Amino acid sequence: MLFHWVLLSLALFSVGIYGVLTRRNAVGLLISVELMLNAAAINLVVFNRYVAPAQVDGQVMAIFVMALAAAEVLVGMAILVMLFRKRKSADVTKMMGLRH
Amino acid sequence: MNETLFYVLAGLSVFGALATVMTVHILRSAIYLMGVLCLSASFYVLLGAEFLAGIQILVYVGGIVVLLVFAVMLTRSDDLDEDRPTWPRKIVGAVGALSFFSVSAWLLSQSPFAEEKVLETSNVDIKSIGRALLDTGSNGYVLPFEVVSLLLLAVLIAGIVIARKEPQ
Amino acid sequence: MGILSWLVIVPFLTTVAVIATPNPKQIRWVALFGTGIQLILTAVVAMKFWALAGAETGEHSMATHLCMVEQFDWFKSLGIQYFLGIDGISMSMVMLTSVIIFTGVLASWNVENRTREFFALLLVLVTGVFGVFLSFDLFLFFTFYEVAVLPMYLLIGIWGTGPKEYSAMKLTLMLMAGSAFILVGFLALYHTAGQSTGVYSFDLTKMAAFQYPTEMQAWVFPMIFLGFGVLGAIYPFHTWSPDGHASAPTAVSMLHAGVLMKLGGYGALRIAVYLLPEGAKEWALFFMGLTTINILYGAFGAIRQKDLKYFTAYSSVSHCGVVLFGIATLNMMGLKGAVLQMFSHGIMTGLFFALIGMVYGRTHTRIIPDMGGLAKVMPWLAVCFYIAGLASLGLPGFSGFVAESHVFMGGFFGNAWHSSTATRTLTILAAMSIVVTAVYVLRGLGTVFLGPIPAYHEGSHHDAQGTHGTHGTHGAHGAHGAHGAHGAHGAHGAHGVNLAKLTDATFTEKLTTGILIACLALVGVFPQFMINLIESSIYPILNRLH
Amino acid sequence: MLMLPELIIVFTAFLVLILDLIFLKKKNTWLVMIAIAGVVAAGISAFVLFEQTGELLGGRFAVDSVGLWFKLIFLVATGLTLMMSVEAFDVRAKGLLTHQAEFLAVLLFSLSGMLFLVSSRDLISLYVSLELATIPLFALTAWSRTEVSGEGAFKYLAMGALGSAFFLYGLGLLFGLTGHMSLVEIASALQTGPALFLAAGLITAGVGFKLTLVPFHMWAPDAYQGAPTPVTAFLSVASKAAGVAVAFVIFYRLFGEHLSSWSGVVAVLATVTMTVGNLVAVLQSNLKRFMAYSAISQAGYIILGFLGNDAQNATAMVFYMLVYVVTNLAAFSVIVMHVHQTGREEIDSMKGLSITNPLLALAMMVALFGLAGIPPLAGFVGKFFLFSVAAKAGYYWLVGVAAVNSTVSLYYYLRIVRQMYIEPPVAGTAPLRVSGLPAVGLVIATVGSMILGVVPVFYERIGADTIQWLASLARVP
Amino acid sequence: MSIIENPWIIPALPLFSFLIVGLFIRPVSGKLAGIFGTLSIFCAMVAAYTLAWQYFSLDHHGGGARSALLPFSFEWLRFMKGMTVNFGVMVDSISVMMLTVVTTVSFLVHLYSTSYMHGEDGYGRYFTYLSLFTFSMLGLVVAPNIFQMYVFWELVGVSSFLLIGFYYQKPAAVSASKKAFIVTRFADLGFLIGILVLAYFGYQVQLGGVGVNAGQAVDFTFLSNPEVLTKLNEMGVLTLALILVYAGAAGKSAMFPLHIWLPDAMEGPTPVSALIHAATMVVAGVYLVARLFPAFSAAPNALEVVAVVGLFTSAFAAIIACTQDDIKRVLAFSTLSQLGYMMFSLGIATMEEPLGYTAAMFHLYTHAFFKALLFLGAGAVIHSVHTNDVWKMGGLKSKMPITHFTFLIAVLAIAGIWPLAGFFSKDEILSAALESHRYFHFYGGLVIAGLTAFYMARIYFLTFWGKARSDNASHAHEASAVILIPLVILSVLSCTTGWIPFAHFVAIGRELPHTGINMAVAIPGTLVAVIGLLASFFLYRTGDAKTVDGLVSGFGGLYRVIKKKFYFDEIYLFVTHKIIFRFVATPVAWFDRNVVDGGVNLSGWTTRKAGYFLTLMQTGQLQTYGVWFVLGAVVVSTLFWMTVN
Repeated sequence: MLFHWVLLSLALFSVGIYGVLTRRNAVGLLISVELMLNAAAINLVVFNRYVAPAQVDGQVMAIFVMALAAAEVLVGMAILVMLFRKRKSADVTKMMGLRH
Repeated sequence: MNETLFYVLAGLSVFGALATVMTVHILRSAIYLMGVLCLSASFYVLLGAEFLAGIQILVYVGGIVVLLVFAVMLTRSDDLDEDRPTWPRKIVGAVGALSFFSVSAWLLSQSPFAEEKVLETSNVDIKSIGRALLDTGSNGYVLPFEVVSLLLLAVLIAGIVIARKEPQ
Repeated sequence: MGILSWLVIVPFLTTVAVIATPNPKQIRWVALFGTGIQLILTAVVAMKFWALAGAETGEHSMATHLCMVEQFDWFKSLGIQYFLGIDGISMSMVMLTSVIIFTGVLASWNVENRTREFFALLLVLVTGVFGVFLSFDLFLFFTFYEVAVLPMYLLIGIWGTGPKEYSAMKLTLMLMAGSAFILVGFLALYHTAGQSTGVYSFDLTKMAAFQYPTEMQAWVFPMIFLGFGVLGAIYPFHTWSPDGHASAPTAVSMLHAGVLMKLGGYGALRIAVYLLPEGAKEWALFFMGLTTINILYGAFGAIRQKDLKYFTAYSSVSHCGVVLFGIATLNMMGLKGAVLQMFSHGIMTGLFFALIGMVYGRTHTRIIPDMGGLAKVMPWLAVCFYIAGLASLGLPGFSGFVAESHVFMGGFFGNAWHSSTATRTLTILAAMSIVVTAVYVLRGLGTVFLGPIPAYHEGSHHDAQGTHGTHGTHGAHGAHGAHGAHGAHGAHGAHGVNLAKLTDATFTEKLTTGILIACLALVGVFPQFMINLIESSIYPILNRLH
Repeated sequence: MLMLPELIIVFTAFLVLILDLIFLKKKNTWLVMIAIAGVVAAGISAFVLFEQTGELLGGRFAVDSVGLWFKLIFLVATGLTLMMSVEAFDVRAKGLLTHQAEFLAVLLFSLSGMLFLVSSRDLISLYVSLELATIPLFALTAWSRTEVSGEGAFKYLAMGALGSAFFLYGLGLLFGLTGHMSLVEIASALQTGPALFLAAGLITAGVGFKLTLVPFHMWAPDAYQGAPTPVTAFLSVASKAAGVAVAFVIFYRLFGEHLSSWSGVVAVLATVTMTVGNLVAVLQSNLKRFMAYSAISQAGYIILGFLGNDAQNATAMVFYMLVYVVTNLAAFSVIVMHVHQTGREEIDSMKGLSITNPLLALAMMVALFGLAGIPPLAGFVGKFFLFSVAAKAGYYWLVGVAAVNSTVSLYYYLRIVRQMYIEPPVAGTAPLRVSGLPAVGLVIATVGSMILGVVPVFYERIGADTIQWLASLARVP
Repeated sequence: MSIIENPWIIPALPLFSFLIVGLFIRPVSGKLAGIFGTLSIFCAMVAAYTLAWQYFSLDHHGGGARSALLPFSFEWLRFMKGMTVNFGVMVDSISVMMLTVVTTVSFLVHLYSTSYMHGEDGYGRYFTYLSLFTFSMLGLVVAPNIFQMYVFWELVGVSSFLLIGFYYQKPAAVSASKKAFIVTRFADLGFLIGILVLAYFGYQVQLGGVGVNAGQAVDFTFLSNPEVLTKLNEMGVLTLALILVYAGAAGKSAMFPLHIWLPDAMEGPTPVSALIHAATMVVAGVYLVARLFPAFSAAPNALEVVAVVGLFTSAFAAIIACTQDDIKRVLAFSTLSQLGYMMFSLGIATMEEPLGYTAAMFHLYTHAFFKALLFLGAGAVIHSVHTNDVWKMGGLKSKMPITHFTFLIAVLAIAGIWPLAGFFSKDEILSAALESHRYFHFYGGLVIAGLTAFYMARIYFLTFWGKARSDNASHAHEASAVILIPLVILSVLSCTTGWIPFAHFVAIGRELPHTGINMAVAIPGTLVAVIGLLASFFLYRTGDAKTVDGLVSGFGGLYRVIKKKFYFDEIYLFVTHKIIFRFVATPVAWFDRNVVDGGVNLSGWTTRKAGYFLTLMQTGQLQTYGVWFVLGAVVVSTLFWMTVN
């Protein structure tokens, strides 16, 4: 059963990766990141349940992950808003000002 | 019973996740994400972490997704209505994600995890989580708690500075 | 603070003094003063050394050991020490360096552009050189080694001529790539000895007490030898030399060819052969072959050069080949000859480059076919040039002959580990260079100094005025080297300078050349002094070989 | 008492914010002074702690000797960055930054994250502190609120999130493998197995992002170029040092015994990192982007310390980190002055600096040579020790590659030297102003980059501390 | 002070003069330089004669060589233990003989030059060079070992180079000096290798315990030791080594095919030609072979090479001399021819039949005087008519009577007319050939003697007889007394030296039966000489070119070939410029700049290209970065797993 749980989180994580690698909209990219973090959090809770059920460590960490996800999104949003004001686009494939 | 439920919910959430990353409309994507997060909350319930499930709904769905929707609104532009990655990018993305999935899955399948110690009844409750978060002893996580609060403060300050309109 | 430390400190203090000197006009005097002190200090050390070790020569002399050792821990946990000492080989090199830097300062008397930086860099370089010759800790050695090499970049880059940036970069990178190999070798030496004995140390004398495994020597030796060989202009890693020398300003060429290239030979002898005798035996024949190519190739290459500096640079390639050839013979005469040749070539090539600088300062060209008959107007310089040239072709009476005869004797005598047919054949091939050297020296110098002075055309004066200010174009010709892209200049008159109206050497110039020639002749006529100095210090190396 | 440095930093951050609210209009260098004073105070308190290491919060927060060295490195990095940042807030600066107080506070928060990071003894604290150290940097990168700045920041953020997720997943696996969050317990419970390797791989990716290891480095050039220059400086040193600290804690504590068997992977990573960084740096024309690639290649050298878990490895790594911080910041001090006063970031805009500002050029040259590893500068000594570590592990080919790479790096560092020294200045170029604080920072950094290698006490002390630290690891059952 | 105990004083005097004149006097006063140089060489000459007196007064137990003395020697260069080079002064019959010759001719040339070079640019420089040359030559002569010989060998080479190129603004002089130096240098390569061979195998012989007490491996005493020579022969190296050494000798003595530099060397001032390229330096090769004669005699094949090359050169040069118009060149070819004579004389000698050795030395001795006289005389003429071309002279008999008379004596001497010196020495060589039953050499020698008489008389008649054929010639006048004195002295010497009982002083090997004039040789010898003279008389007496035109056209192409010196210069030019320069030096230079250096630049280029390629991977596309990141993580995980398994 544990392995199935792990596979689930792994699948969600991988889907998140796919999203990060393909979404053109910057917000979409952030959404995919959230998917990944969520998958990782599930993983923690799963391990907490199956490996160390007497403790709450995994759950606590999951809570922290949520908080960090929020922080990340916040900064990401701030940057995006600022950037959008400058270039009127949130398409990450058009962020080509810096390269080579 | 639980197992069946697990497979149903798992299938749903993977499907939802796929929908989230593949949908063309960014707003829909946010909605799908909300779905996935809710499903995750249900997983937490299945895993005996009801408190966490509640937090998940509150923070994630209530906070983060709303934030994301804000972001979508604020950065709405015509060319973004349709989010269609090019085929090469999709293929490469798929290769990346699949290779990660397969390698990880294979490695994990090879690995005996620490013995499963599933307790019938979880003795984890809100109290113990709260205690863990604020305990200053060897079982507590007051330090990361404080650190996260610092982080949120820093992020707030920074977010305001960066996102505010420039004085003309 | 021992006297050897002062040998390193004095140039450094002079650097500081140069930087601190308020009036740019006084800088050269400060530099001269500092290097003068260094010269005196060297003499004191030499006398002290002579008193300690010169009394008897041979296998049991004191000079088989290090003298005037100064040793204390630096990075103790890694076995890195501040370890200075001197033996006959070092002594001769220190003497060479002191003379060259002193005359180098004299030869730079007319540097007007950014004087402060020029002398400061020059002295930093020399600090490094002294350090290398006196260090007996490999870490310290390597530190000084790179300190000596790097200032060259700026010295050529700022004060050079022609494609100076290119040359400076090429020189620096090639030498640094060489030192990369050396670094690998040093670490291999350090760890192999350390892992086997449990005592990790960069102390050369301790390392020399350790017998390195043969298979390890077999790959480390060529690395270190080649690494040093790059600085010793070993074929085919010599190409930095012509470009570098051609672009460098006078004193820099002097120091570089005169002293810096010796670091290569010194390192190859002191470290590669000394510490890795088995590797040396395995590879010596290969390197003998390679350096034979060096010797002949440099000489033939020099025949076709049109630019005096390229000409001298190729001749340096040939002569430095003799140094490495001598080292590769692995016998007393060859090794001694190599050290002698280092000394001799150092002085000789220093003289050459000093003279080229003096001539160039007058004619504003270094293109050989553009000049002619200069002996008429600058007899002193012509005589000096010819002395340098004759010394370079190994005329008895000058140090080059002593050195080359040692090396060829050494090569012919061969050693116990290599086919005598092979070593003899290579020696004979190498000895052929004395003819080729005669050809290029006489052709080159003959064109510049003898014959009639090319006619001076008023017309060419104007069109040359433009290029006069930036001497860039001359060097650019040098870059083409042998292609003979000098058609434009081939005819007459060097860039609007009326050769017939040039003047002879000034007092400083006479002093510079006089000192160098005196050194060449002294060693050439009384070689026994140098030989006594060097010979005893060769024994430890030979003993490890046997 | 043990948490004093962290507390001082957090306090200073708040103090700066409050003072800013009080004296709204009169923003000047004194705000920076306060921040620097805080950093210095923290530094002193950290220094005092060398004598009394110990634990707090039931072992959740531990102070040990090597950790203190890392803290010192962070503090030095931040202090020097703060000094040079004055330049960017000067009203005459081109590309003027605003919101100085907030900037300082956020920077200090990031610093506090790094400090907490080192003292963390469980995965949660470690992860959270790492995020505290990282996330504010995304914001700082966007601080100048220009298009490139935003782009760089977003790329940084996106890759950071990716790295963070991977790192988190890896930590989760560790938790799953042992059922513990405490590093000490994990270390004792950890058994080898494929999942462990996956965890290590994912952690390497997460750490690699911070350390800019190839192929996790690609955000760096863009973020460095986009960020305000003082932030670039901070990214190139403090952020990297944080990565080293995390890697150090995890690899030495948890994977110590595996390190020597994984040395092949480390060698490959090091080779790829230094080679790619160097080769690409050769072609750069933007100073900051150039420094980014240079920093990438430096990371390749730094991870040579992971070829084994000997005291020498750790010592060499920590020592080099220290050296790298001061040397790189010496270079950045000059770059910051140049960029913010002239508004130009191209390498060839430094033309003739040795004529207009001889001392600045000299300092810059010393710094660049230090980065290239030229003796007797500390950069050489540090690199030499790292190479020695590689040689000790038997990786002579790697030493060769690294040494040749140093040669290549010399090529591009010399390109800047060439602009400064060989090329004449553009006519009418005014010399750069050298104001107080940046000058002090520059002097400290330059002197540091020279004496660290000559005076053996730093290395020897780090060495002694590392030996003691490793011994204390071994004592834990 | 006894000279025989301090013979170093002889070479030291000119060295002293060289240093003093070169460093201090020359910049101040040219005239003083000349006087100082001449005086010091005069002292050296006196010392040399004193030495000769003292040496030959020592007891001599008759038969074979007189014993060699080594009164002065010091360690100059220590190659290694058991391999040392001493510098010293070796006093034996041939070195003493050479000392007197060199100092005498040198003194006379100095004296002559003080007037001859008067008013020339670089008067002081000239005497500096002369002193240097004299010192080097004396050092060579007294060398007790082959290494010292080589050292001074090179020094005379360089002095010769300097003096040939004395008129450095004249391109012909410059190129002649270059040619002389390079050709001899090329020969010296052989010499050097020969020394290496001798040193190495000598050292081996000593290690084997043979000849341990005979001195260092490079000492002549060692190389004369019969046991050593046997041992070397057993090793099979003696012949080879000696042929290599002979290459050096052949270069300096301008033996075929290394003869090409000597005629060109006449670009130097005429007194220099007299001193260096006639009397002293060029005989160094002969001297060297004589020095090593014990060794050569142990290697008959090597000696045979000497003999054959000597004879060939002699004939070859004599034939060419008949066609040349430049008076100095004729003399140069004549020198060649005479040197060949000496060489073949040495070549046919053995330890058992050592007459050739004595004869060669005798001829060397006499030749020095009459050839110097010829040159100095020619110099006086040239000084007066400002041309070298004999066809532009003529009729000088009356205008320059003393010169004419001394020149005539010299011509007769070289032609071998009794009672002049040449007759005796040439007679001895021919009788040596006859007694050794080397009939080919004997008849060859006879023909050459005839040719010699012919061409010498040719230039004599063309110069002094007939009518003046140019303005300068018709305004010629007798030279100054300072020039004439040396001529007179030399003509006296040319007359008298033949009467010296040379075998009494210089001999080697088996004791020679005291022989008077061998009529079987003297008669045919004199006969061919007279025939030669007469032929010349009939052809050139009037100096009318038409007389010989018929003869010249009769020879046709052959004449042209001979006149062009068998095109040897052209061949050499072709080989050096067209082959060595074009096909070795130029390709090497090209190869270096393009291939080797190209390789270096290629590595730089590759680096940049690789960098460029890697830059392209930095696309600026965030998601590409992400792909790398993810793949990187996958690969690293896999690698971790793989390295452990």
